[in-house]
Amino acid sequence: MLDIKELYVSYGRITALQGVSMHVPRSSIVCIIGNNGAGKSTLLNAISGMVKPKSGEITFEGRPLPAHPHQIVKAGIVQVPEGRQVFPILSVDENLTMGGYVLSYREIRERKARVYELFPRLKERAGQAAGTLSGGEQQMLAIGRALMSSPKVILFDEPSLGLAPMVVSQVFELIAKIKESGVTVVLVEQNARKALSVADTAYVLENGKVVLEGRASELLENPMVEAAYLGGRKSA
Amino acid sequence: MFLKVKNLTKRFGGLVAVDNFSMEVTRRQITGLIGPNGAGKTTVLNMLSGLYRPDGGSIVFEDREISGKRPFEIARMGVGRTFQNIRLFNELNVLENVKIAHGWRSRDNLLLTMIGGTRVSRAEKEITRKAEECLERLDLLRLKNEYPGNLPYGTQRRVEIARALGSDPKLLLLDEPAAGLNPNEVHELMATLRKLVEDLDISIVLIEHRMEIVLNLCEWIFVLDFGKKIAEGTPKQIRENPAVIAAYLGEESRDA
Amino acid sequence: SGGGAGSQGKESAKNLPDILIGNPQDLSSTNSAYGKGITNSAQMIFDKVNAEGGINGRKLKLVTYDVKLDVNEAINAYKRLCDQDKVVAVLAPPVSNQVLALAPIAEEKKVPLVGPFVDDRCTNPEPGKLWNYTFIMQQSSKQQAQALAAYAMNELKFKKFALLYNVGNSFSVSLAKPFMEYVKANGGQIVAEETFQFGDKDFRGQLTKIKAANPDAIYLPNYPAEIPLNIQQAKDLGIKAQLLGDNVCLPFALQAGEAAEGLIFHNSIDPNDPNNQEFIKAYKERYKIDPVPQAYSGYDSAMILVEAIKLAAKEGEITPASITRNLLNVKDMPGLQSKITLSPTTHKMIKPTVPILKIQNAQFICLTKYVSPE
Amino acid sequence: MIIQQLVNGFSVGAVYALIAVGFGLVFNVLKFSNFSHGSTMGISAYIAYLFAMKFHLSIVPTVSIGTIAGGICAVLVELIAFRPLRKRGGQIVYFFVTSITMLMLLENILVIFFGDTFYAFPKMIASTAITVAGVSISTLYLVMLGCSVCALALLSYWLKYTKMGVAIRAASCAINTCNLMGANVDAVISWTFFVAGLMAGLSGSLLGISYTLYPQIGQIVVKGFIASVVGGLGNLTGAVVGAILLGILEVFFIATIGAGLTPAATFAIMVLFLFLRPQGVAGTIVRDKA
Amino acid sequence: MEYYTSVLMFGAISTIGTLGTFVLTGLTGLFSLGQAAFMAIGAYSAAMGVVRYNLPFAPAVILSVGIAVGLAYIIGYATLNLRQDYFALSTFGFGEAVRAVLTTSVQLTGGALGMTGIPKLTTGPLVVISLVVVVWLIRNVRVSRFGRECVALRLDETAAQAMGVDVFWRKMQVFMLGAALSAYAGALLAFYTSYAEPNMFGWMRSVEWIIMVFLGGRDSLTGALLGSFVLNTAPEVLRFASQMRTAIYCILILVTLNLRPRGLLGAWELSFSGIFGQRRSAVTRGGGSQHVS
Ligand SMILES: Nc1ncnc2c1ncn2[C@@H]1O[C@H](COP(=O)(O)OP(=O)(O)OP(=O)(O)O)[C@@H](O)[C@H]1O
Ligand SMILES: Nc1ncnc2c1ncn2[C@@H]1O[C@H](COP(=O)(O)OP(=O)(O)OP(=O)(O)O)[C@@H](O)[C@H]1O
Ligand SMILES: [Mg+2]
Ligand SMILES: [Mg+2]
Repeated sequence: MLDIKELYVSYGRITALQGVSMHVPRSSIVCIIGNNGAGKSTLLNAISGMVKPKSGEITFEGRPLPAHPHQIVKAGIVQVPEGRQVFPILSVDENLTMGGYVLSYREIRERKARVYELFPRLKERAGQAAGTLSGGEQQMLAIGRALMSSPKVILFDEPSLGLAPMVVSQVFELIAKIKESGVTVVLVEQNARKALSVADTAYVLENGKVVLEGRASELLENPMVEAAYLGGRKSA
Repeated sequence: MFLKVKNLTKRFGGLVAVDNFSMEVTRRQITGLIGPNGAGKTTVLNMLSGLYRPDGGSIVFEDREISGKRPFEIARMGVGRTFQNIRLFNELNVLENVKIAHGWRSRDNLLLTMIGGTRVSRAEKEITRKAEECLERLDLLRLKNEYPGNLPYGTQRRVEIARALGSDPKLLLLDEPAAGLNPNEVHELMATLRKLVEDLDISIVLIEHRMEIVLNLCEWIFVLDFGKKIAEGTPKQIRENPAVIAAYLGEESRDA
Repeated sequence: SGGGAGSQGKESAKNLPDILIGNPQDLSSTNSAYGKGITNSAQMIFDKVNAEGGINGRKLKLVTYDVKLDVNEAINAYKRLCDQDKVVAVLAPPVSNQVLALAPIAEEKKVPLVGPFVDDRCTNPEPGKLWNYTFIMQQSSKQQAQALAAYAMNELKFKKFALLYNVGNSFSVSLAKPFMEYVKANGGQIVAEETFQFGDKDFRGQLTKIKAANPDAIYLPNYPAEIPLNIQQAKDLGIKAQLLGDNVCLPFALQAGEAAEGLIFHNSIDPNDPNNQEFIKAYKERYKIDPVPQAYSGYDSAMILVEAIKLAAKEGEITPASITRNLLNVKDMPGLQSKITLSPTTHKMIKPTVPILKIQNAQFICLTKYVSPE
Repeated sequence: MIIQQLVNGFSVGAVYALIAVGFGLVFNVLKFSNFSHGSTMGISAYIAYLFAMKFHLSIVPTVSIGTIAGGICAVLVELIAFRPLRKRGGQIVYFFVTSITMLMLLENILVIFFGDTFYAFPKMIASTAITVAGVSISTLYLVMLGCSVCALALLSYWLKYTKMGVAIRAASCAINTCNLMGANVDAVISWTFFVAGLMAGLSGSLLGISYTLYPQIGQIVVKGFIASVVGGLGNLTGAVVGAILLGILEVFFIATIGAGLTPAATFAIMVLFLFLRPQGVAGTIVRDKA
Repeated sequence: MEYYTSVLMFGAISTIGTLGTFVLTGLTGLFSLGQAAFMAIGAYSAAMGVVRYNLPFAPAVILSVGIAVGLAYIIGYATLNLRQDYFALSTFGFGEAVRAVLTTSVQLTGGALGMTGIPKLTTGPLVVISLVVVVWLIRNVRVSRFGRECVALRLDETAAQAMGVDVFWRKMQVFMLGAALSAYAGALLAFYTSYAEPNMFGWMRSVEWIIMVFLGGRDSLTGALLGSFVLNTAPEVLRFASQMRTAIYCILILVTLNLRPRGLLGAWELSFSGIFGQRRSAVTRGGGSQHVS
């Protein structure tokens, strides 16, 4: 579905990705974990066209990705960006409209109804300026917005950020459901344990390099991963 | 009493975001503030730091009423805070970000500064020293010349904490400081926070959704739902409180 | 040194140095139409003189600088013309404010400023005092405004007057004040004095008030961009009073169409005067547009400079000093505006005629040529 | 006389309103004061004039040509002055600087080509004013008022209910995120400028027809600026109401204290108004949530 | 020779005003379209003090600066708490109001005809010393916590407040400082040209100052000086271009900003081994998310 080969990305002097290769199979969940600054967000941004790789290539369904972010979205890849990034002055409803930018008005209406069903809280707040939502509500909105465009691939950058525990569970259930419906998911998460438990395959990034990859369930058992990313012991 | 909040209320149009909320915080204590998304936690924090004016109730900090005071006045009384959505000054480097918070403590004024002289440069040195000390505490000193926008999300959160420490606060309000940190980093953060309380003699009010932090770190926890306090107590009490489980933690947390 | 825009003077055969005349004008801002008009006329004259062999074999060359409407720019340009370019005389911009600022500097630089600015203070800073290096080459604002006032009171027997003028514009103010003074001094009455500011385009508020004051005549000493609107809007409001205009009404009042019918205004020239036809024709042929009012007065300014230079050349050297001296020696020069002789005490034209014109059937007819008492 | 003055004020307001709608579009949506709007008005007025003279056009085709010219001009301005800056990571505040520079530049181009003299459109409408019961109002002002109301309705709908409209507003706060949603931000911004340019062209040519033509005609854009700001951010209706209030206020002061001091009085009222009503005529305060 | 001095004098005087704009608009992000009006106040009140009330030069100038600062305080009090574009609008209105008052009070100011007969008291050394002193003062502000706080409150007012910055008062100080510098420049100007008219102080002059600051780089004092120098001399250098001059001048600005979108120097400062603080320019990711209101 999505193939990344030898990707290098740098910001001026800093090289954020150093030859990352990755294979994302259709209708699966690929999880990426790694420390702060490992380059996870950079990788997602490279896929969405927000940063231009220095070298390497990304192919989507066998063809190279288009050059501009908006074309990439049209091709079917959307991102739930890190730190929510809702449009603060637009209302919740309008934020969702933006999410469905590539769709027809009828489709937008239908999908909005579905998102509202998923997050009833958003429906209550439909007219409120997104900037005044609580942190968690914004996160729900960011996820709902990405679901609007019926993508083929969704890139989640820390979707559980700022969500209450119950909602976190719901979100992971949702991600599993999304996959069930045939959508491919790339998941960047700090809540590695939860992420690995829903994922099919996983990659561990360190300093811009893939240091470990494999089936998610195997990584979950891997003592090194356990020590470095799962907190050493089960969370209290 | 160090901090005493009584019957705090805040409305946004028809929505009552915080409803008759009361809480008390004692010195050198880490207090947790939890609750579902949109429960009103950040709103409480915003009122504590003066960004929102309460619609009712009172906030008494070190025996002084602070509701209605302007944010900078409250900050100068010794309340520092971080923001849930990171709000660093992106065109100032990390060191300068922290220096901002300490600036008001220096004894100079604009006219003196304009003329210059050793007194001013001494003040500036003092600010720098203080800021570096704060960065050191959060292990950020080597990043002091970086611009925050270029840092990874998790690091930015730590810069926020360092900046909040910059003004030598007595009370530190942290809004989801652990968001975006991985479990190991969370452990480091917890250690750091404990150390801050010990070293600096401060109190912390902490909003967090990562239960491992709240339950391990806090001595007392308040739980908000729809703006109302639904429970308060020790971590143990809270974890077992059925109302909290129903509204917030979810069944699954029982085995956590 | 910089070359002027319009100066394509060919290399002098005998390689004598050109005689440089400074020309600081607004070419890029609100008054560019005037600046260009003066430049055009001066260029026409200089080309003619040069074609006839120049003065003592030397060609005249215009050194043109853009000064916008900015006083500082004018000062810099004037100093540059004197210090760097070493011009012998300067064709001044038609903006009195700039000349007011330049006059004291000219006392130091001693390079004469000749041009169609209008404010009396440009040559007489206070009564009895004279700036030695400024020369007004147009009927001064006082002469013009009072000529019209006199005509309206004596010939048309009007008693009650109203004014609508731009308080922010020194040109308007310098016409309005003497007009009002004259009216009051001669037993007339100012029933309404309404003003506006630069950039205003709608004057109905003021005109409604004027209408209520019921004057016999309304004086509109304004700029070309404003005059047609003044007239048009007055008619729209059904104002019947006689409208009086200033020396930009030719030709711009016509833009008001039918509403301009019957307008009476003072002007610096009579366009029907047979003497002027040659100039108008040549100007239109060369520049493909009608001459703006300043083109006429600019023409006279350049003319008198040429005459003075010729006199100076006869005396000997052509220097700023000799030109300044000889500007007063030019007698009865047949200018477009009138026969021109400059007064040694005021540096203004002696007894210039002020044509009073009227618009009839979209034509300009001359009612009278009022001879200013000064 | 009072009624006549009210009508006068209202008419002046109508002129300002038409400018304010166009100016306000970019101001409200992209958050900067686009003073080059004024020069777009000027240029389209001159273009309309050239066409009207050459082909002896009547009012409707003349104004249409002016309108389209305005749209094209504005898109070009965006392409030349704003886009490269945006692409290279300039901050929005720099747009203000470039827009002012653009205003000076385009005005100067008009001076170079047309500054030799003043122009007036040929007579385009039979009666310049309508008089009802002794109160006269200019026909063209009525036309302008009609145009601003129509434009206001259309633009409000466009901004509120179409994807493009929403995207424009979204781009104003986060261009990158807007891109991430699949909106082609370049196209979106070009469209904004095109539509604002159409408004500039429309107001420019109508202004040219009812007034005289001179290169600085576009400086009247400052009235649009005042109206838009007073109107309240994010609200075109506010801009129109602000414009009409401004017109009435000005005429009121002209009638009472004279034009000389009107700017001072208007300033005083303006500050007082903003002090009492910090959200502007129709804006809502979007407070920063911490 | 005198020509060059004259150009430099005008340039230096204008630079003093520009430095006020540097702190106000460059650092603090407050767009004042009324700085030229403060210049007018400085020019007229100092000139009137000397001409009409026979004050000596220095007290007249100090008085005029005081008047400007007082007015800035009043306007700032009403508008600095409001949204920033209201501030821009109010200062614009203020500028027009000042001009209106100056044109209308003909008795005192000469109205549109301008005020003549102002003695020529501004000398070269005075201007040079003034400029050097002002640059020194502003440099000190720039590198101190005040300069930093100005930038911080420009970037995020709420966060700055929460960090203990008295945003309102800081803005007020900066506004008064800007007014004082403008007024001082105005006084110098009036006694240099020995003539003043209201149209010398239109809002476009305020805008010119803003352009100078941004052309040089809004965060850089060296940039503001450079911008001011370049744009003050450009018109003189471009004299040869006659009527194309303004056009070339504008194109110059546009091209510069297109090539260097953060101004000529960005945030770079000339530094004599530590006299100026070390600064690098911030390349911020997601630069589009800046919300300018
Ligand atoms: N715009 C930028 N300019 C310069 N450096 C950058 C920029 N964006 C990211 N970096 C650097 O690239 C590296 C990778 O950053 P990235 O944001 O991809 O990390 P991450 O894995 O997502 O971290 P986190 O878990 O904290 O979100 C970091 O060292 C960061 O400092
Ligand atoms: N300025 C505002 N205007 C309108 N509604 C607001 C505003 N600020 C907050 N709210 C609403 O008040 C409620 C409480 O918000 P708050 O940010 O305090 O929640 P929270 O407890 O911090 O939630 P989270 O954990 O998701 O951050 C939310 O429903 C939010 O939408
Ligand atoms: Mg990341
Ligand atoms: Mg919150």
